[in-house]
Parts: sequence; structure tokens; C-alpha cells
Amino acid sequence: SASTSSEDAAIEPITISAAASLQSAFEQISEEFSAEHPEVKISSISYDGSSTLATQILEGADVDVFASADERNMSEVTEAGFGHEPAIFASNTLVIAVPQDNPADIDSLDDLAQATTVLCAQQVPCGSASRQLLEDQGVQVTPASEEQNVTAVLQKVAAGEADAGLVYATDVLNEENVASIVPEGAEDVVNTYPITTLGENPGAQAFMDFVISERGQQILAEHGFGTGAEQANG
Amino acid sequence: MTLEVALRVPRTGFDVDVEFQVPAGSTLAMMGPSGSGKSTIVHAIAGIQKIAAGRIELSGTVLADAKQHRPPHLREVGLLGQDPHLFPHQDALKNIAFGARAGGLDKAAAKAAAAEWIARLGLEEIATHRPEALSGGQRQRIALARALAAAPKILLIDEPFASLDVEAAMDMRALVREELERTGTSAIVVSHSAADALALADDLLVLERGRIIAQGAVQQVFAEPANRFVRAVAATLPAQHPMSIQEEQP
Amino acid sequence: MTLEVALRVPRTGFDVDVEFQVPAGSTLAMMGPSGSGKSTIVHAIAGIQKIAAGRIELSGTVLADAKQHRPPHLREVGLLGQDPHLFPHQDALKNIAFGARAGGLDKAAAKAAAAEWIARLGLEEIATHRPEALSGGQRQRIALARALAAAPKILLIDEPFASLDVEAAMDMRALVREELERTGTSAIVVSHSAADALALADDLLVLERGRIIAQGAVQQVFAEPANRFVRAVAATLPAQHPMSIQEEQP
Amino acid sequence: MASDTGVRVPGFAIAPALLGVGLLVLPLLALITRASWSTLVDDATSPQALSALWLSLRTGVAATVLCVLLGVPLAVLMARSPARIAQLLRALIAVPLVLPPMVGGVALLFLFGRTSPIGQFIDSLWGITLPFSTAAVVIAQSFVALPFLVLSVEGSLRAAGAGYEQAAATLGAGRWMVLTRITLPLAAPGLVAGVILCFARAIGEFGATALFAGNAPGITQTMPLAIYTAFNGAGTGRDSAVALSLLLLATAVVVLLLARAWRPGALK
Amino acid sequence: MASDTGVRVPGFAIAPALLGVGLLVLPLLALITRASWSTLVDDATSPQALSALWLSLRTGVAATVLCVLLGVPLAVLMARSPARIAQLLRALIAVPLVLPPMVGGVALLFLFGRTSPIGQFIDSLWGITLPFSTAAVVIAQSFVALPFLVLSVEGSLRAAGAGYEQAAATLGAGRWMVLTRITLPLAAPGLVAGVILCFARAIGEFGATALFAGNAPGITQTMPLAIYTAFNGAGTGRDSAVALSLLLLATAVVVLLLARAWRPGALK
Ligand SMILES: Nc1ncnc2c1ncn2[C@@H]1O[C@H](COP(=O)(O)OP(=O)(O)OP(=O)(O)O)[C@@H](O)[C@H]1O
Ligand SMILES: Nc1ncnc2c1ncn2[C@@H]1O[C@H](COP(=O)(O)OP(=O)(O)OP(=O)(O)O)[C@@H](O)[C@H]1O
Ligand SMILES: [Mg+2]
Ligand SMILES: [Mg+2]
Repeated sequence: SASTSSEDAAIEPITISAAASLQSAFEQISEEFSAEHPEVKISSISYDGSSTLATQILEGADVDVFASADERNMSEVTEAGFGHEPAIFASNTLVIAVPQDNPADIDSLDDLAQATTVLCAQQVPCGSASRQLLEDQGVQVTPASEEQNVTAVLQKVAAGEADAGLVYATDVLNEENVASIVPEGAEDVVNTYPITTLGENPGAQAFMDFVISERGQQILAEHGFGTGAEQANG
Repeated sequence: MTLEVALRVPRTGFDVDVEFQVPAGSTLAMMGPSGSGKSTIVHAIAGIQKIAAGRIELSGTVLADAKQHRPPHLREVGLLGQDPHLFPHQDALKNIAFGARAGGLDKAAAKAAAAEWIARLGLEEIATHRPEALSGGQRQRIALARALAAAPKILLIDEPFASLDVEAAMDMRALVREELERTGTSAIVVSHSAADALALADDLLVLERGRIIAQGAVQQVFAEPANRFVRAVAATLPAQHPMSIQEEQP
Repeated sequence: MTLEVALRVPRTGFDVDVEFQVPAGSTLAMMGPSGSGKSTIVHAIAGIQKIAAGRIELSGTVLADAKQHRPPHLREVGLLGQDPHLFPHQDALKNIAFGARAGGLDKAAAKAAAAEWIARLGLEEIATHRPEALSGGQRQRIALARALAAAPKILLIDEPFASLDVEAAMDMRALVREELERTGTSAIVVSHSAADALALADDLLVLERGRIIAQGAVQQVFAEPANRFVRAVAATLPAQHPMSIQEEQP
Repeated sequence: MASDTGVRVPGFAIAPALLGVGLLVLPLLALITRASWSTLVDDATSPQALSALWLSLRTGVAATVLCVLLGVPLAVLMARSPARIAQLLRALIAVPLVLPPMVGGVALLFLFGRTSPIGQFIDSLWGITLPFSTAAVVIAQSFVALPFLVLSVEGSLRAAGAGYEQAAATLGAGRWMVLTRITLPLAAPGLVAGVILCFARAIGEFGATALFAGNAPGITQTMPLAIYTAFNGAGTGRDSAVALSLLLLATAVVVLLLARAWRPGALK
Repeated sequence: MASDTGVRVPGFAIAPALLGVGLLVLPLLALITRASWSTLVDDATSPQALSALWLSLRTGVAATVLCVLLGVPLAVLMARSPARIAQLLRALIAVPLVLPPMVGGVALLFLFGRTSPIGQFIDSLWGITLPFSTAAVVIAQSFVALPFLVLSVEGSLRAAGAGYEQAAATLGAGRWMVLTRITLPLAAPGLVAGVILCFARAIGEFGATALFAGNAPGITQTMPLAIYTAFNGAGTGRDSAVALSLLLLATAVVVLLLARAWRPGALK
């Protein structure tokens, strides 16, 4: 029946799928977005690996906004005809993560060759980026393990099992057992985050706009991300 | 309810191969050396043993032949096996009540019937014991009551008094006889005791290695022993028993 | 090996409370109505039943008292229980070999001993049957052979011939007697049959509701029946049995 | 035969047994000693944690009930099947055990998703899509937990033996009476073990749920998903994942201790 | 009592049983029908896939053996313990079932890592560090699989009953002989179920291995890790994840069918 109030009559609540690494940033973004747009209700935000989220969307998940941690998963969705034109809204660069006391005295990429180093596996995005960075800098590293995601790399370092690992800048931000070193050439290997809306929910568009807005970019920066604009420039 | 039996069941070394009838309301005793096929025959009639050939018929209904096998619970035949298989998770009372319920009584009636049976057996003291906490003879009596409580059309009892002392065995024989007469049930009693055959049965059938070697009215079979085994059994009947006197005064 | 027994075990309704001895090399028969405590006593001696008070001693070694409980396998006491508990995953031969091995033989010797037992029992045909494919009497004989093959210092046998036909029972009595004599083993035989007591035992002990009501040389106990039960048992001895004649000629 | 004279365990079995307990318990102790106690209580009592816990309990119980309803008949059928068929069924049933749960989730999506015939059929019938709903959580949990129930119940049904069932049948008891009054009570220890394994596996389930049901707080975000999210989400971190894990563990242990059926000893 | 006259299953148990089989098997069929057959063979026979498969098999078998060695004594101990102690042990043992494997992996890292006392002790003794080694894979798999073995074996030990053990003891058989010749053979169906569950869980293990052992091809990259890695890689990743899963499944089924012990019927 049509007994709904005039405020929410227009706009359906929106659901968001976002890459796991965006969680803390999106938590704050959604809070401020809701304050600014009381007419748009966010019914849920699912955080998970980008490929999981992409698979779900392809198999019928009712999602209004999709924020991916890489472009390949995004293009799988858009090529299947689900999303609109995506926009790059954030970027992330690699850092060397070392245990807080840095037992192997790492301070540059060159040191990784001698230490117990863990990297992401070549197949996953952070792994291919790591390889490229090492190649760019001409460093040969035989990793002790090729972890299948960033979290596994980070935990190995945090537990002191590995002397160093390559992860994204945002990953180490609140990990108190880990210190980070920005390696040379990191700014040249940039991972970009695309976002898109699916379907025609105007709330979704409003959310996406907010993420790309100045305030949205500011929040992302506070959480360690580079901005989409930078990427566009670089 | 006349039971007509003709069956063959292959066993190691020989086949059990017999043919006999149990007329309505009568009781047949079955004897024979250990391993001669007595249990095999009652298992086949009860439906927990398939037959390779022959036909088992109860008042015209085919219970089994080489092709069909009516499941045990649809045969109206009750069996107290040589191993009584009291249900280990139920106490004595519940075991009997299970029989009554399986025989068609409702829950309350089955419970009452079980209590009555326990009283008749004089086993009130151990009514709530589980089988593991019953003596051998108590187990056997509870199992007998359970089989009787199920009120089958044909009752098969395989060595039902083997673990009982003289007095209890006499009491139980009397009880079975009374029940069979009261309900007009036909029965087959497998036993090693000539006294059981005399007390309970009209006819006697003696087996050896799966074959019937003697058959007829009980006294007649004992009176004209067909072989050494029948003679030895008949000899256990008191006042006719030369060996026991030897043993008594060695 | 003299066995001295004094024990109390509480049961529903009464306590089993007895005191007796089995002198070295002698055999004691134990009789009594169903549920009177016979199995309880042999279980306590074998070590699968704890005693609340008293003391069980074998040639000076304390097997059990109110505080200690020597585990069964360290007692040198062998038990053939009323339920033979043949191991369901082993065939007849392997069951006997298990007994021989548990009694101390090595693998090859145990196998040979088992084969010998099977031959003595005349059960070669079913040597490789598992218990589920044995007849009741075959099971009982295999279990008896298993217990004898274990060669205990004291042998306890609880109703060892209950499922046997007359001839097999006589054979088995002779076998047990021969083995006990050959090895000088003491024994306790629980039985409902006066013939067993006469054939096997030196002394007889009669129980009722956990108490000893008669004790002495077998013939003497039967000659002067202490109560109705003993009289009824004695009466089953042929040539003394008025009831059987009644039954035979109704 | 009195139970207080049971045959005791050989002494030298105790060392490996303790090693086994150690392997299971010591990592937990390590986890507990490294937990950051300052934030633990806050993390474990946050509204999101409690809502995830409540969802986990509800779906875990629902999945266990579903598994019992489907799994016990299946186990009975298998225990009574000819050896060859039973063997085949067992092999089929072990499959979801081997499958990495995430792939199981993909398989469930393929089966029930909007592109599948079944998904479209359900949609046309009741107008609902299964994936990404609480029902999907229950299905995902049942999918991974059912094999545990079936295999352990079947094992103990086979051990129970047919003698008692035959005795019951010769008394005139029909199949249903035999099944419910004899067969299942005799198989109770295996049933209890199966239910424990099943419940524990269901509430610990993560991979299949993540894919098939998604990770929406209050609807499909169960504890393991909340833990995973905390763990993988940058920033929030491992400490709160550990806190949530301890909360889940404590709850599971309490549930299992409270459930009366939890004592197979009841039957002995 | 002939086995060919066993009491049959009530007819109406068949519907739920089939539904149960469907729940387990249909998702797999969906997976197979959606597999991209063009690349499947290539994906499944790549050197990396085969090396991961071989590692999975070796570590899975090793973990199963370890679980049997530790778990059977533990199960025996539990089955013979007083009800209260058994209950407590059961609660402890169920814990790793509930724990999300990835948290279990962190716990193992804490326990055996090179910063922990145990890790340092092992290092000083043999000069090795466990993480990143194949041994770590076996430990992680054992940690998650052991509870399955213990709980199902304990269930069937309790069902087996004490009568046969007492009979053996009264024949003079010592504890070891009773355990190996009577108790365990009688509990065989539960043992078989337990070993199946254990092996299947071990070779399906992913989360704990990923964190504790890492993902080094040939050393610690088991099939599930290879599958996850493929899945998390974008593009054709999912297809090759499915291909690898089917390879793992087929192998597991073959192993289980080949293992002779796989037939609990052997005891009947
Ligand atoms: N399930 C079976 N499979 C094969 N042979 C069997 C099976 N059950 C019994 N037998 C064999 O069949 C023969 C007949 O056994 P049955 O149990 O009928 O004897 P019985 O006359 O009842 O003997 P008893 O008086 O000792 O109980 C025996 O030799 C026995 O070993
Ligand atoms: N485990 C037990 N716990 C409690 N009571 C028991 C237990 N086992 C047997 N009883 C009871 O103790 C009494 C004596 O039993 P016992 O088995 O010793 O009798 P029995 O003389 O061997 O009789 P039978 O000749 O019938 O075998 C019986 O009343 C029985 O119900
Ligand atoms: Mg018989
Ligand atoms: Mg007794």
C-alpha cells in the first residue's frame, strides 16, 4: 500500500558491495553520506574480496553500488552488462611492511633479497604489482611464501614470521605490530579502485557522487588512499 | 491357522531340507543334535532367514517361497530366538510393553499388560532393570513374556527354558501351556529337553543334519527311538535312564 | 591353588553375601534359583564385578577386597560367562586361538592349539564360521574351548552346557572333567542340572537370594535336601523322579 | 557386568592422547594469551558482534535441524544398502568435505542463482531469490555440515547390528516402530557425535556463506563472516577478529554443554 | 540371522534421504555444467596444479596418519573416562571445529612461530622454523581434522560396549591385546567414518594453512590454496579455480574409493 511517508517514498534503500580494504574508509563515508542525504537509506554494505563480490553480482546479487579494489574484477561486471561506466575513486601504493622492531634492518627494497620475505602470489593483484615494483627497481627476491592475499602477508609480518613483505599502504595503517617503509619507485606502481552503480536507483548515484566528491576523497586520504584524481594525473 | 512348511536352506556341509505341518491349535516340538538345523527352520518361518526353495504357508497365505519373502512383521508369526535379544536400552517392563505394542495394543494398554506379565512372572523386584542388570534366567523369562505379549498367531520358541532352574522351568512350561490353550495359538517349541516335549507338545519332530529322521506323536517317537540320538533323549526321562544311575554311584 | 572367597555385593532386594573355599584341584558346583546370585559370585571372582566387602584370595594373593580390585587379566582366573561373548569379528578358530594366546602361547602355538580344539570338538566343518553363523550349541562349545585353551589356574564356567543336546552335553562334561584332571585346575561350575553337579563336582553349594542354604559333598546335599528347591533339583535325577512318570503317562 | 570394572586404557596410550589434546588446545591458549584484553570486551559486545552471534546461533540451529531431518534418513538408507551402493553414496557425500568451501559457495550460486533454472523456478513460484538471504546462510551451512552428520550416523548404525531389529520385527513391529524405537536409540552415540560435528561445522562455516549468502550485517553476516571482515578489513584488524573468535568459541562451548543430548553416556 | 533379511527402511524415509543427496550433489553438477571445458584440461594439468595436487595428497595422508596416531588413543581415553571428564574433553575438542580456520592459523602462528617459546625451543633443538615448511601444512591440517576423527571414533567406541572386552580380559588378555584385537576392530565402522572425515577435511583445509604455512608452490601450496589464489586473481581466475576444484574432487573420490578400509561393511 502507499502509506509510506513522503521522505522515503521516492528512494529505495541501497546496498553496497565494497572491497574489504575499503572497510574503514567506507564506514566513515557512509556515516557522513547518511547525515547529508537522510532520504537515502543504506540497507547494507558487504565487504569482501573483489572477485567474490564480482561473482555474486554476476550470479544475481541485488547490489546498487560496487566498489572494487582492482579494474579487472570491475570490467568483468561491466562487460557482462551489469554496471554503468565506472569511475576511478582511489588508489593505493605498495609499502614494505616490517615487524615493529625491524629485526632484519630493512630500509629499502634491496634488503628484501637477503631477508625472509613474503609476497602476494603472482596471480592476485597485489602480487603482480609487487613483481612489477621489484622488476622496476631491479631487485631479485625469492619469497619464502607467495601468499594468496594481503592479509596473509601482513599476518606473517605481524607475527614476526617474516622479516618483510610488500603490502598496500592502507593495510598497515592501524596494524600496531607492523612498521612500514615507502620504497623507491612505489609511486609508479599504482593500484586503482573503480566504483560503479548498478541499476537505476538514484540513491546509488548519490552515494557514488559522494565518494568522488571532495569530502569523500578527503576521507579516503585520511585512511591512506591516494585519490582517484591523482591517478588520473599520474 | 494351519502352518505348512516345506523348505530348503543350504548350510555348510549339508542342506536343511524339511517338510511338515503344524495343525491349527497344536504344538510341535522340534529336537535334534546341536547344529542340525532347528533354529534355521524357525528363523525361516519367522522371516529372518530366506529359503532357497520350498514354500511356507499360513492358512493359505504364502509367507515365503523361492521368489517371495514376506517381511517378518507382516507374518503374524512371533519368535523368541535362542538369543533373546532383549533391547539393551529398555528396562524389563518396557521390553515387554514393546512386545504388547508391536502386537497391536495402544500405549496405555501395553503398559498395563506389561505390568501384569511382570506380576505373573513374580519379577516385580527387577521390573526396572535393564537387560545388562538381569540374571540369565530373568532375561529369558522377560523375553518369553515379551513374545507372548505380542500375541502372534503362531508362536515359535527356540530353547526358551535353557537358562532356567528346575522350578522356574516348570512354572514357565505351565505358563506357556496355559497361554497357548487360552488363545488357541499354534506353536513350535525347539528344545533339548524331553520333559519340555512331553509337557507342551502334541507332535515331535527330530532332525539330524537338516533332515527329519523321526516324526509323530511325542510319546510314540520316544517309545520307538529311530536312532541313537532319540534313544539318548528318551533316556533322560527319569525312571528309564540307566546312565544317570551309573553317574550317581560311580 | 586354593581359592578363598568371602564377599558381599548389594543387589536389588537383597545382598549377595557368601563365604566359601575351593580347595586346590577340586571342583565346586553352584546351584540356586534364577536370580539367586550365582553369576554375581563368579563375576566377582573373575574380576568383572566389584565387591562391597569381604576378600577374595587365591593361594594367599588378595584378588579383591573392599579397597583393592585386581584387574581380570592379572588374576589367573578364567571365566566362561553365561553369555559366551564370542568375539563377533573373529571366526570359531580365531576365537579359540585368542584364548590360547591370552593364556600365554605364541601365535603359531595358539593357532595349532585352536585347530586341535576344533578337532576335539568335532567342529571342523564350521571352523571358519563367525559367531553369527554358528548354532547356539556350537557357540557354547567354541566358547568353552576358548576358556579351556586359556589354561587358567581357576576355571569358572557359568551354565556351560545349557544350549547343548543330551549327547553333546555328555561329551562336553567328559571333556571338561578330563581337562581339569589333566591340568589339576580348580573350578567352579554354575549349573541348573543335577547331572552336571554329579558328573563334575566334588562339592555343591546351593544359594537362595544371595545366601548359602546348603553346602557339602554333592551326594550328601542331594541326599538330605535342605529345602524345596534342593528337593526339586534332586528329583530331576532319573529313577527318583515321580513327576516325570506322571508326565509321561498323563 | 558392572560398568565400574570396565577394561582400562593401556597406560602408554595416554602420552599420544595428551599430545592430541595439546595440539587442539595449546593454539587456543596461545591465542588467548596474545589477545588484547583492553579492547576485547568492547569488541565482543559491540552491537554488530552480538547481532552476528545471534544470527549464527539461529542459522546454526536451523541448519542442524535441517541436517538431522535430511541426514538421518539418508544415513539409515546407506546403512541398509548393499555394499556397492553404500560405497558410491559415501563417495558422493564426502565430496563437499573436500571441496574448498568457497568453491562450494560458487557451486551453490550456480545452482540457485538467478541465471540457473532452479533459481528461476523458485523465483517464478514464490517470487524470492535464495542467494543473499538468511535462508541462503542456512543452505550453505547445511551443505558443508550434512556430510559430517551422515557419515558418523551411518557408522554407528552399522555398528549397532541387525539382531535387535530382527527381534523387534518378529514381534510384529513395523518399520517405523523399529526405526524410531530400536534402531535410532541404539545408534544414539553416533547420532550425538554427528549432531555435535554438524552444529560445530555449521556455526564455523565461512567460505560457502561468504559467496552464496554474502556478508550483509544482520541478514547474512554470521560470526565467521564478521571475523573474516574484521580480519581482512584494513585497519580494524586482528585483535577484534580474535575477540570475536573467542566470543564465538565460548558461545559454542556453552551451547554444546547445555544441550542434554550432548552426553552419549546417557545410553550406556 | 541372515543379513539378506535385514529390516528395511520405511518407505517415507526415502524422500528426505534423496533431498539430502540432492543438496550435496546438485551444486556439484551445477559446477560441472558451468565449467569452461575449453580451458579445463589445460588448467587441471598445468605443472603448478599437479604439484599442488601431489603436495595435497602427501600432506593429507601424513595428517591423517598423525591424527590416527594421536586421535585414536584420545578417543579411547574419552570413551573410558567418567561422564564429566569426557564431556569436558569433548567440549575442548569441538573448539577447533568452530574456530574459523583462519583464526586457527593465527593461533598456530602464535604457538609455533619463531617469536614464541615453543618455536624458539624447536629452533634451538633442531635449528628449524616450522612456518613456511611442509611440516606446517601437516600441522595445520591435523589441527582442523583431528576433532572429526576423535569424535566419531569415540561415538562408536561407546556403542561397542564393554562385554567383549571383559570376556577378553577374563581370558587373560592384557590391555594392549584387548585394545588392538577387540576394542578397535569392534569400533571399525566409526574408525572408518572418522578416517574418511579426517582425510577429507585435511585435504580440503585452506584457512589455517594459508596463515600458518603460507603459499609457496611445491612446499606449502596445497590444492585449496592454489584454488583460492586462482579465484582471487581476476579474469579467467574463476574458471581455473573451478577446474582445480574438480581435479581435487576427482582425486579425493578416487583415493577414498581405492582405500580398502573405506568399506565399513567389511566388518559385518
Ligand atoms: N547364518 C548362517 N550362515 C551359514 N551357516 C549357518 C548360519 N547359521 C547357522 N549356520 C549353520 O547351520 C547349521 C544349522 O544351524 P542351526 O542354528 O539351525 O542349528 P540348531 O539345530 O539350532 O543347533 P543348536 O541346537 O546348537 O542351536 C549349523 O552347522 C550352523 O553352523
Ligand atoms: N549389574 C547389575 N546391577 C544390579 N543388579 C544386578 C546386576 N546384575 C544382576 N543383578 C541382579 O542381581 C540378582 C542376582 O543376579 P545373578 O545374575 O547373580 O543371578 P543368577 O543366580 O546367576 O541367576 P540365573 O540363574 O538366572 O543366571 C538378580 O536379581 C539380578 O537381577
Ligand atoms: Mg539353535
Ligand atoms: Mg546367572
